[in-house]
Amino acid sequence: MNSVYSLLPEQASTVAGQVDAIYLFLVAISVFFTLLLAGLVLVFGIKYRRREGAPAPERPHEDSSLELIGGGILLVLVLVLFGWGAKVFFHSTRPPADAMEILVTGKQWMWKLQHPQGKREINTLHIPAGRPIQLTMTSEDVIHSFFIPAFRVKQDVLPGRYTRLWFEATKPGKYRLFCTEYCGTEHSMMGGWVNVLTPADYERWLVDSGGAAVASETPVQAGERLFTQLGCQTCHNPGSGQLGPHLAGVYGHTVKLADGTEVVADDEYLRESILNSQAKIVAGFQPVMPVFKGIVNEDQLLQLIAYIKSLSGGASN
Amino acid sequence: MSSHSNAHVAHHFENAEQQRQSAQLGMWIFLVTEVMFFGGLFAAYTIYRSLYPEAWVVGSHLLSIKLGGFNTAVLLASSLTMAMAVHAAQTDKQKASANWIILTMLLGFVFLGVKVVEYAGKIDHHLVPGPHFFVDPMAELAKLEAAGIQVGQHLRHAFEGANPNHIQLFYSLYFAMTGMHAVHMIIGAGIMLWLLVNTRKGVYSSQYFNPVEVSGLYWHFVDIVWIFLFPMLYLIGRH
Amino acid sequence: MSDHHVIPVRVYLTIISILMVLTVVTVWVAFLDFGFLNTVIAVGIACIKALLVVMYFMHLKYSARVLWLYAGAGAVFFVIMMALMLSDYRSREWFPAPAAWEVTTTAPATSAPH
Amino acid sequence: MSAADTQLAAGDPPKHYLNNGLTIRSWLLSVDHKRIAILYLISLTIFFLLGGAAAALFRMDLVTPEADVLQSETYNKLFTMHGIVMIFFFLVPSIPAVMGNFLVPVMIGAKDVAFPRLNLLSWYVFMTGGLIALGAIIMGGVDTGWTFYTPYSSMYANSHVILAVAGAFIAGFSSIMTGLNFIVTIQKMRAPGLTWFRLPLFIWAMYATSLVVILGTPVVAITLVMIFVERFFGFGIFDPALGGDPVLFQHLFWFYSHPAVYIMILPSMGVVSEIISCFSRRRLYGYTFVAFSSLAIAVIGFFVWGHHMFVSSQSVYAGLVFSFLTFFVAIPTAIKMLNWVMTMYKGSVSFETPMLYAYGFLGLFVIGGLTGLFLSTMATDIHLHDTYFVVAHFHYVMVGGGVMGFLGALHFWWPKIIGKLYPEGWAKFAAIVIFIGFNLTFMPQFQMGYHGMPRRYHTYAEEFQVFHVMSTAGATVLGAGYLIMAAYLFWSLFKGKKASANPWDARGLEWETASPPPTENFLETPKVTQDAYAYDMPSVTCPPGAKSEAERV
Repeated sequence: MNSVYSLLPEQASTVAGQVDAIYLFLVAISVFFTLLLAGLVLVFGIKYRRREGAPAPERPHEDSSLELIGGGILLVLVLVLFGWGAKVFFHSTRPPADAMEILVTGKQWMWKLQHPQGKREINTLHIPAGRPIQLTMTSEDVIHSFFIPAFRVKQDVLPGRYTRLWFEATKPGKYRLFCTEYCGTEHSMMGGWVNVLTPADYERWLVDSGGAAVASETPVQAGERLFTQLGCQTCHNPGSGQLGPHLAGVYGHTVKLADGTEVVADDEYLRESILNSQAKIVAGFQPVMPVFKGIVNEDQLLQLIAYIKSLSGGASN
Repeated sequence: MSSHSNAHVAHHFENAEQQRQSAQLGMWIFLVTEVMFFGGLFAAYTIYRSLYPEAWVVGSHLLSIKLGGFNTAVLLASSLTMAMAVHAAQTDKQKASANWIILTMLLGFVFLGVKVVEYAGKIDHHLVPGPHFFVDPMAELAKLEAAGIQVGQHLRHAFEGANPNHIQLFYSLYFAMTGMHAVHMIIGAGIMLWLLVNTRKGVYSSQYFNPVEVSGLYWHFVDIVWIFLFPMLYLIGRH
Repeated sequence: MSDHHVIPVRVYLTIISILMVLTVVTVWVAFLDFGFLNTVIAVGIACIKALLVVMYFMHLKYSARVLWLYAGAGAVFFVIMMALMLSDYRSREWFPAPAAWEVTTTAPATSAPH
Repeated sequence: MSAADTQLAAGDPPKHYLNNGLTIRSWLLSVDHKRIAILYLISLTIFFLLGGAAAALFRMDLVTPEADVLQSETYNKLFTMHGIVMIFFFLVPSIPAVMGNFLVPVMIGAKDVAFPRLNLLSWYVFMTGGLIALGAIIMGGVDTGWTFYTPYSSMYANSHVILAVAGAFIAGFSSIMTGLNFIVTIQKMRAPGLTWFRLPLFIWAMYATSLVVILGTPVVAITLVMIFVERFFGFGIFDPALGGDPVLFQHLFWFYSHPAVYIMILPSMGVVSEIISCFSRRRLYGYTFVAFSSLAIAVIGFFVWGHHMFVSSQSVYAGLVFSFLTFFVAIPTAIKMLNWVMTMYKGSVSFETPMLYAYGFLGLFVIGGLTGLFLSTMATDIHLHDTYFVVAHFHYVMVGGGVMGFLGALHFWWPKIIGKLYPEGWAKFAAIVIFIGFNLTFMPQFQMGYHGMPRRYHTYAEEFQVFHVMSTAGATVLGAGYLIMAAYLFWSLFKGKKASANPWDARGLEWETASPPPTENFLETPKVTQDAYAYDMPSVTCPPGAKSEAERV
């Protein structure tokens, strides 16, 4: 692990190097301009220091060429920075389609994590190296922020919404995980570790230390169980009365609503439709679904959505 | 202190014209701050409306156009009386000016009275945000239909799709916006009272009526805020 | 003190009449269906009314240019605030829908009943 | 006028604003802009000490990674107090309310600001806000951070958020009153002959600052009202459970709070322009550019607030727009730096204390500005957001820029304000100590930040300890520098040598009246016949003493 005295911290994700490249460029610019300014100020200060009996200095010419040239150079420089920064930013915010999804719930003051295979963890995240990971995150209370310095990624986690973060770890190791949005008394304790394992170790870890029966249930299975327990299948099942729309293949596709508008059935839409079913009625259906707000919690919501997503299959978009 | 020909010119001004221009500019700058102050609320309103259009339609249907429209007319009329008060002060008709000021103040009170009636209605109907807030869009739709109002396709969808929580957001903003406006009206009424006392005392003349003029600017501004609040809160999606 | 512009009462009466008519118009128009134009019309009428009040009741039409500058600044900065905030809210949906849930080998998702 | 001036017999010292009325009442009810400036100076000093004390406590606690000295709750309340006090009750009013109040009318040859009673009211409003905020602290404190982010502040925090919000809200009106006063004063009360392009650049800076104040402050005021309404009445405006959006709060908050940075820095830029020009004995290079760049910064500053929200779940496209616009603030700022440096070129440079502070400003502000580029570049900001890098960056801007400017101004105009000279040797020593202490405090934080140390952390990972220790050591040096300064300034009040009307041989109307100035600033309205910074012309100041003779008439 790089020591804190080295210029750059440990690089452990695919974007880390790209971010560091910009950082180094910026450091170079900063050092250059700081030294330039310091040099000029010192040289002018010494060379043109006050001398007894010297005539009063002349007025500067009102000539804007220096300002225009300086401004022009700077303009080019900042446009380069903007473009470069935006390019890396877009790369680091767009998850690839084949990312493995891990569910994250933040609450005062811990991170609850759930793997696709059902294993749950708190404050420690085990992931395989060399594989893109997407975190789907929400908060039970206030705003938190998920930050892994070695990966150079960070994303706020909001109550009532889903935010996404993705990364691909490049080498096995143990990296710090922090909450970086101030969230109350024990804010500084809300963190832990990201354990990057080799894919083989990860598979072993999934099986080895799997504890209780609940933990072995995948989010999809848990969602499916909830789907049955809550009675969702009575309406959303093609075999029964079809009071509600059939959910297979819905996720990620456009849904036509009763008022003629269209929405994409993403996480936010599914969340809203479960919590407050009356909000967006699918065309051709009656607003008869009960409201599940207060009945399902954030973890269960994530599981239900995971199940509905699974009905669309992995490659649906 | 140096003596000036005009007793109304404060010691630090060179002349009456400088003083008048300063007063006007000062009030206009203050009004700019007011624009931004209400601007924050208008921004919140616009953003939530863009997110939850159905709830906004339902929320506005539960407000009374009659009361809102009446109040709009009252405030516009008070703007006229205010302008007349300035006009009278400017043309040395101080007695008339005092009367116009009284009329302005009365119209202000009428507005506030109607507002109280509206607020009381909202309290009765549990439309005050908080733990007691309750609204059932479908029941409200039924009421509309029972009242013989033609409910079009769009309106029906809005009522069906509106989330009561979002309607509560509408009412949070309704109370915040109209409440802030009412606070400005009350301050305005206080200013009118002060103007009235000074006018009766004979402080103002065609040579010096800055306070009447700049208070008028303030009053008109409060009127303008309502000119926007009325359509935005009461008239959305009535079709 | 010579440049005080005294606006004739007749002008005030004209303006208030227009304002009252516009109020009636805005209520009437609200009940007709113009789609999204309803909002545009409502705000447009409100702007005209506000402009009339500003120009005549508040005498801006007869005032120094610096007052025009400040009156304009209020409007412009409000619009900037709105526009930049809406740029966030209106473009949130543009971001491509996230990748679908990956069906892992251990998940029996494909055999879900439906 | 009052009984005080009838007591002044022929042999008494000349009459000026300080001895025109000696009762407490004559100070507390004074509408003289110079006395109000002194009232502000005293209150701001107290707030600065309070904010500094909070920082000293938590810096001490941060020496070890574990929480050794303070409870988490106390720590959180301390950094919140530091933020609220330093921003709302020190930095925002610092140069405008003290230096601006004193200098704006004098520099433009007016007798007072346009609305003197409003000016006095602004101080009372400020004190009311300050006392309410202090009340919140005394009753148990606030732990939301100065940013009051929802839903923590509106629903979860169990501390005196309402009081703190009310304090900040009320203090906001005091800045609005000051800003409004300055705009009208500068617009309408300039002395004959003092055209816009003859104004000192400090006046341009104050005008630009006032624009930011009047356009931005009301927005944060209404935002704080919304928090108040949400907490007090239970109306949910940002409540996620109702579909409210906490990110909307951030938009509204930063719409003011980013431009607020320019409220803190623009006045300093004005001060530095005055100082560098004076101690280089040369008209400022590119006067028009510097003047307009203040306005440009003020206006562009309103388009960029979203760069505080790159990771907040704001739309990435909006982030793109904000990032792009943010870079455009860099250009006018850099042009100002160029102008200041070029002023020294072929000048006649001397190094009195105010110039040392100007040098300090240049050195620290260039670092603050350049590290701003790291945070406006989206990719690096993702990593740096809410880390110590940000903390270091804004301290370089606000302390390295804002406070250094304030101290420079204090030393430059101290002889004018008080009529006494401070001991130059001690002053130079303190300036150097402050410069070194500041860098030692905040330079390590850049490194910590890039290595991932999050801000607002009570306990932290042990590898960062060495930097925290350096930082705390630096803070001690910095604090010592401030205390030395306070001591000799206080000393000079009583024992300082009497200052002449123009101890620096500077140009500008404020140097053409006595030190300290008489109550209405000038015995007769000055007429301006030349550009600002006419250092190639002889000073038009009357010889010291001549004015004071005249004053007795």
